Amino acid sequence: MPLKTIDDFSIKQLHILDENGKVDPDLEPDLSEDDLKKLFQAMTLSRMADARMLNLQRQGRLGTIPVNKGQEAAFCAPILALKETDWFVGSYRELGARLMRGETLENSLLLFNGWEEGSVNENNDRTLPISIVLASQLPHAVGLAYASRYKEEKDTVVLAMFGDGATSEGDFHEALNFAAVLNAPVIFLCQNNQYAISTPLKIQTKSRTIAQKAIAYGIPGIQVDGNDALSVYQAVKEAVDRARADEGPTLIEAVTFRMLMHTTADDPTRYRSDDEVTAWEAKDPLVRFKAYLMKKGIWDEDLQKQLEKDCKAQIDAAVQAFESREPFAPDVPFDHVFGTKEDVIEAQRARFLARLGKEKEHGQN
Amino acid sequence: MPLKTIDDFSIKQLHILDENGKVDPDLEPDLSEDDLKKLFQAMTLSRMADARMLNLQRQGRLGTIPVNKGQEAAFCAPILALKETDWFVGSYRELGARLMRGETLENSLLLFNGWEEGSVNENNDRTLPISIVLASQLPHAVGLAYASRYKEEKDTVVLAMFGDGATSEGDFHEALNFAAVLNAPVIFLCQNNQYAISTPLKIQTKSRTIAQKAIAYGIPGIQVDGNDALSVYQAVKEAVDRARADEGPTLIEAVTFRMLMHTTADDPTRYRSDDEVTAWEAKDPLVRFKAYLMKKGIWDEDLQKQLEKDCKAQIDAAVQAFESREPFAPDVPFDHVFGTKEDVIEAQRARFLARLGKEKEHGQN
Amino acid sequence: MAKINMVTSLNTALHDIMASDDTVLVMGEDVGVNGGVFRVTDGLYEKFGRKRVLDTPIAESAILGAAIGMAMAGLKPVVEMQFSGFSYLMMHQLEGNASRMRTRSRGQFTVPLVVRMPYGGGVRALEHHSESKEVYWAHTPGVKVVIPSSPANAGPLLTAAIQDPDPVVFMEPKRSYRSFKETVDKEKNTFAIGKAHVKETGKDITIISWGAMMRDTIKAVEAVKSKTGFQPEIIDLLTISPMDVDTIVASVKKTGRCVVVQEAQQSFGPASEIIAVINDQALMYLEAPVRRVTMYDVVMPLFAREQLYMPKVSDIDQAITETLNF
Amino acid sequence: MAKINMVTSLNTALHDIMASDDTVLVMGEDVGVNGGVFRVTDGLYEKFGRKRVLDTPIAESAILGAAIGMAMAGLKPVVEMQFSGFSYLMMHQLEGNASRMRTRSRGQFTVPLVVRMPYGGGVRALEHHSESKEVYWAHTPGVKVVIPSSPANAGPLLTAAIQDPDPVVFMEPKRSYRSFKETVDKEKNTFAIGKAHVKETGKDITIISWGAMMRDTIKAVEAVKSKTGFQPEIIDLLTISPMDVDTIVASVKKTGRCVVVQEAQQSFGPASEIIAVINDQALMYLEAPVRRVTMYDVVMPLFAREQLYMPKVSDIDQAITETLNF
Ligand SMILES: Cc1ncc(C[n+]2csc(CCOP(=O)(O)OP(=O)(O)O)c2C)c(N)n1
Ligand SMILES: Cc1ncc(C[n+]2csc(CCOP(=O)(O)OP(=O)(O)O)c2C)c(N)n1
Ligand SMILES: [Mg+2]
Ligand SMILES: [Mg+2]
Repeated sequence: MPLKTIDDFSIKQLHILDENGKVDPDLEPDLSEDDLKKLFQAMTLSRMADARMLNLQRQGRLGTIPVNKGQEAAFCAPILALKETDWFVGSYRELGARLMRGETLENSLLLFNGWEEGSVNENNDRTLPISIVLASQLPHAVGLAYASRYKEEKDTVVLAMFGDGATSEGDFHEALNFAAVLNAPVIFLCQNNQYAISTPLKIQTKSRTIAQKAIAYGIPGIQVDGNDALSVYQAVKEAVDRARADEGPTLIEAVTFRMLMHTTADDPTRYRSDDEVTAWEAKDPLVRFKAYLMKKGIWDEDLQKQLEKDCKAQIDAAVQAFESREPFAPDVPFDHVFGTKEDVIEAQRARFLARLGKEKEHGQN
Repeated sequence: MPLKTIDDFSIKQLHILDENGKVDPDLEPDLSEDDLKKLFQAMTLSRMADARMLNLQRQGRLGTIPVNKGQEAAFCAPILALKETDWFVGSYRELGARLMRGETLENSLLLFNGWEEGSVNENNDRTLPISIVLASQLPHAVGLAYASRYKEEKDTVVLAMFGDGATSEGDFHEALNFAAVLNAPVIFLCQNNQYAISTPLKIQTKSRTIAQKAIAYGIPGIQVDGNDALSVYQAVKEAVDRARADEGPTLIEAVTFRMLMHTTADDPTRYRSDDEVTAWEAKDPLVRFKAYLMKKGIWDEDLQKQLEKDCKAQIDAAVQAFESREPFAPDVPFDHVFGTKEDVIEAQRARFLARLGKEKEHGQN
Repeated sequence: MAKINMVTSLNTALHDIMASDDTVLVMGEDVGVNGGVFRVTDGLYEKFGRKRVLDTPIAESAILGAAIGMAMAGLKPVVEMQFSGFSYLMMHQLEGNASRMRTRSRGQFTVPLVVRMPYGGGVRALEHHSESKEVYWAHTPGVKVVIPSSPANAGPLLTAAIQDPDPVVFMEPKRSYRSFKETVDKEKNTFAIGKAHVKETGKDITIISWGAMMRDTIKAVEAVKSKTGFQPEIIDLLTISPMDVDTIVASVKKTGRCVVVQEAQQSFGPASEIIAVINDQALMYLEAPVRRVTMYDVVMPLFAREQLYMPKVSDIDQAITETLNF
Repeated sequence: MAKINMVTSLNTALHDIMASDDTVLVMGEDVGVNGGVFRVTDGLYEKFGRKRVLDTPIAESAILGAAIGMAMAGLKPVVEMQFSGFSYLMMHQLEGNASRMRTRSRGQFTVPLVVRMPYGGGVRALEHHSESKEVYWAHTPGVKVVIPSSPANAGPLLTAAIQDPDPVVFMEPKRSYRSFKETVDKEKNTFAIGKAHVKETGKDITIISWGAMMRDTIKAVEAVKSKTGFQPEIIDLLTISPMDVDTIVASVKKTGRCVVVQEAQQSFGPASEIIAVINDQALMYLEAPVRRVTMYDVVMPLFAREQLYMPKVSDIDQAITETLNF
């Protein structure tokens, strides 16, 4: 028995909607008119809220924010495939996904203005707060998924998101391997937006696709057009179905593009050309999805206008609420170091409050 | 453009010598009689030294040791493909490889008797000491390889070894990805001995092979019969040639078996059956290689006896030298904290020596 | 009550709590079929099965990370790091997630888990198997650090750690695993997270230690006692962080002298924090410098030399004697 | 000489040493084309090219690990961790390998590298971007920990760190990156690894700080001076480990009073070690407890509250005044 092939693998790519909104009828997912509209509304709200946040940041009314224009299909469509009782484990660049999961825009604004209080999702307790240490949230997804089966929640699944850059971290590898071995119901969705700050994909990895990394773990991997909401939805839906049926985890690579800066602290002109950005404009996920809805006859310019008006009103209200909010109590951090009252902490709280009191007296702060 | 295949991969397996020592003539590597003998001698020395060390340990004359019976082909054959100026970056279970790299058996004995002094390889300064933190040595290999090209050593390569369990660690992933991106001349050789202490491969990973993990990094991966010295040599040789020619890293999976305990602190009967072990006895790398040499007409029982006698003499001498060695100075650890003299350290050394002096006076130690 | 060793004390605690609370599960490298390399999880796999006793891939970060996920979902994972020397691979999960999730989410998510890890020297082990790095964890807010010193407190403290609402790093002095036996009183447990144990009340000097050094400390105290008849107050710290400052300060105010014995390296070690709290609250009561008996600031030597470098009974004896005579 | 800020001081030092020593290379996330997120490596890529200025994948452990390999092969890598908050992902490479290779190999292999990392609060950043964890590294034997406080010492100390034969963790107070300018005297460098800098000699009280807090400390000293005319001795620690104990002890023996100002959390922080060495060698000279001004033992709050939690000039002022009046 000499040199023989012992295994073959192939990586597939899914495109359903082309750049003009033309759908491949054989692959068109089975989504109701309501769901399609809901998804488009979410993507639009995300786009508009993102733009407003950028604006606020530029005016000094918000801290550093990660903007996300261009990735709306890649992060909104997957949420449509989830139930409220499924878990969402995100990174930091999925505003629209979080809003779909019940997070209020007011809270997002609070968070990015330096208040931990904004991390609380009052409407869904199966959505984790944003995660900044790259890929470190992926093992959590595995644990949540394992726990769901442990507790005999027979069909709960976990959707985890992360960027192309995060795939280089050890935690990405450890989590996917762990999930595969435990047969944990997790959908690992990579937002491959081509860049990690200034670092282009080709410096991040030599593999031609992120999807093929699934082969290392013996799990399915697929690449989808991440600017096509239908492709993203369909791939996630299939992975969710497999996970619900205890057929294990899936890795999905959504190929998309970050149209703006990494965060408001970043200057993308230092590392990429306008041409590159322009080329991606033609692939805008919103334009394409709108064209599809119009072709389907379920959308028109009146509805569009109304949607934009509604989104604006919603955003205005959130900004208004955020800016008129009373500051939270200063000593809240002491409440959450431990779940028990500890002398060391309480002594420090007392000192902290005494100091604040004195400052108030002296008119400082 | 619907669902289409965008990439295909296959994983191959190499077997040259069968369990009876019959060689596949098409694949037989081009090795001189001298080299073949040298390899067999090294494997034999390794086997016998390992057995002696186990013996010493059982008599309380050595500390805990990782034994390695059964893996001799997998770790000795690769060294034959290296030059002295190449780097060897190992783990802890490759005694024969280290001896081939010029390490003295006396030093190995010292090390496993708790003396760091045994880590020094006086005959080769491109062999790193053993590495215990699993997979943590793999990024070092990448750095050494990068440095070789940086310093315009045009054909230096780095051979790195690790176990099947180590592939689950983040450092494995990060190192292979890094090496691929930097096109670093590293040969990553996995000693897949089926177990990580008590943990069998199927709990370690869901991938059918370790070799296919190469696909995640866009580099070549191959599986070889790790008990067949010729297969191991040939795969490593080809990878070395590619690396020398700046064609980047390779992952090689050598399928082998740890015939004895993990370390002398381990009891393998707790987690595996005798039958499993017995099945692997038929695949012994030494038996097979010897049969091959005999068939080739370059080995006979007289040579065998002589070899065993020589090995025993060499081992006896090492044990003798090790056991009659004067203890090293007690305060050496203070010498190697820093490369500079530091007051904090020197003050502590003085205190340490004063204490020792006092103990000598009082007859304690 | 029969006398048992520390391994049995821990093992029994795990058996008991798993029998009574089915949200408790155990995970780590070789903890299942093999029962753990030190056998602390022995028999759990056979009794509670694969679902509750997980043999994991070798991936410390994912082990802790997955446990964090499980804890957020309402389970109480007990994670084993095979040796503390390999726990640094999960440092970022502990510092970046386990310790912060409560703060980050304002209590929406909490991480009640325990990370057990054998630590410390004296067992003739290989490199990375003998360190005492409790400070890494103790300097991390949101994490509790507990170190039992004997069979009598090991099991009860492990139980308390599992029931605690926060992540607890539970460091087990491996040198003490099987070196002596005690009875363990399950009925009236007096050990609680955050409370030091005053083992002996006295007026002449406060002696503080924890973990494996506790036993050497007691030996030294006995030796000095037999010579001088002094009355030491002996404190077994048990919880390193958050520290039981009140017990320490009250004692030093009474005795005016103090010796701290730690296995960790000297600089930036736990003793420094103890000295700092004494400085803060009891400096003017001190009649002698607080004496710290520690490992040196060297990389922990391999076992041929480790006994020379670890604090010895004679070092403690000398420190006590000199502090008494200062 | 023109006045420059700390970023320019560091950047110039890198330009100069790379021009004169071609074994020096720079690596990390976004350090090349982008010049680093704080622009400390600006212009190096253009000047020295891709081979010497490496944009790496996002893999902190492999970044340090590869640098360890390079250092063993005779290069002098200068690694950037984008923020200190992400450096814990390489903790095991630092503790397990960089710090130990010299000991492990009895000097056959050494690891002369520098890990630069911006640290500390005060720049309105996101979570994980504001911590001060110098103790993690300082409690690790075999690693040197250096923290510059101003443009005048930043560049010279970075140069010294790169030339040092050992791994150096070089923590840059990001709050001070661009907040003030100084002249940097390249000709007569008086800053060396392991040496504290006595910024001002005095007899009434010893005031010790480092990093970004140094500047607030000086402001507070000026404020108290203007009220009382006291003569403080001000020590800029510069090297956290190995610590310049002699300078500290000599000063406290002279002044009898001491205030330590650190941005790190209180418990198990660097101030505790300073207090411990004073306790060891100068306790009987103390006329008041050493006062530590620190962050609280909470998870560093996000920026809406961080100013309330970091030590402030008024806190330092108060600590000095109370210690003087004790
Ligand atoms: C462990 C870790 N290292 C470094 C960083 C700093 N950092 C923040 S975002 C980022 C790039 C991430 O790129 P990618 O994963 O592609 O996500 P994207 O920002 O493009 O959405 C880096 C390096 C971090 N947050 N965590
Ligand atoms: C990072 C790390 N985690 C855990 C250990 C403890 N440990 C030592 S050997 C071993 C099993 C390693 O298995 P494998 O990589 O297959 O190598 P083998 O021992 O079979 O040669 C484990 C878990 C370690 N040395 N390093
Ligand atoms: Mg990206
Ligand atoms: Mg193995």
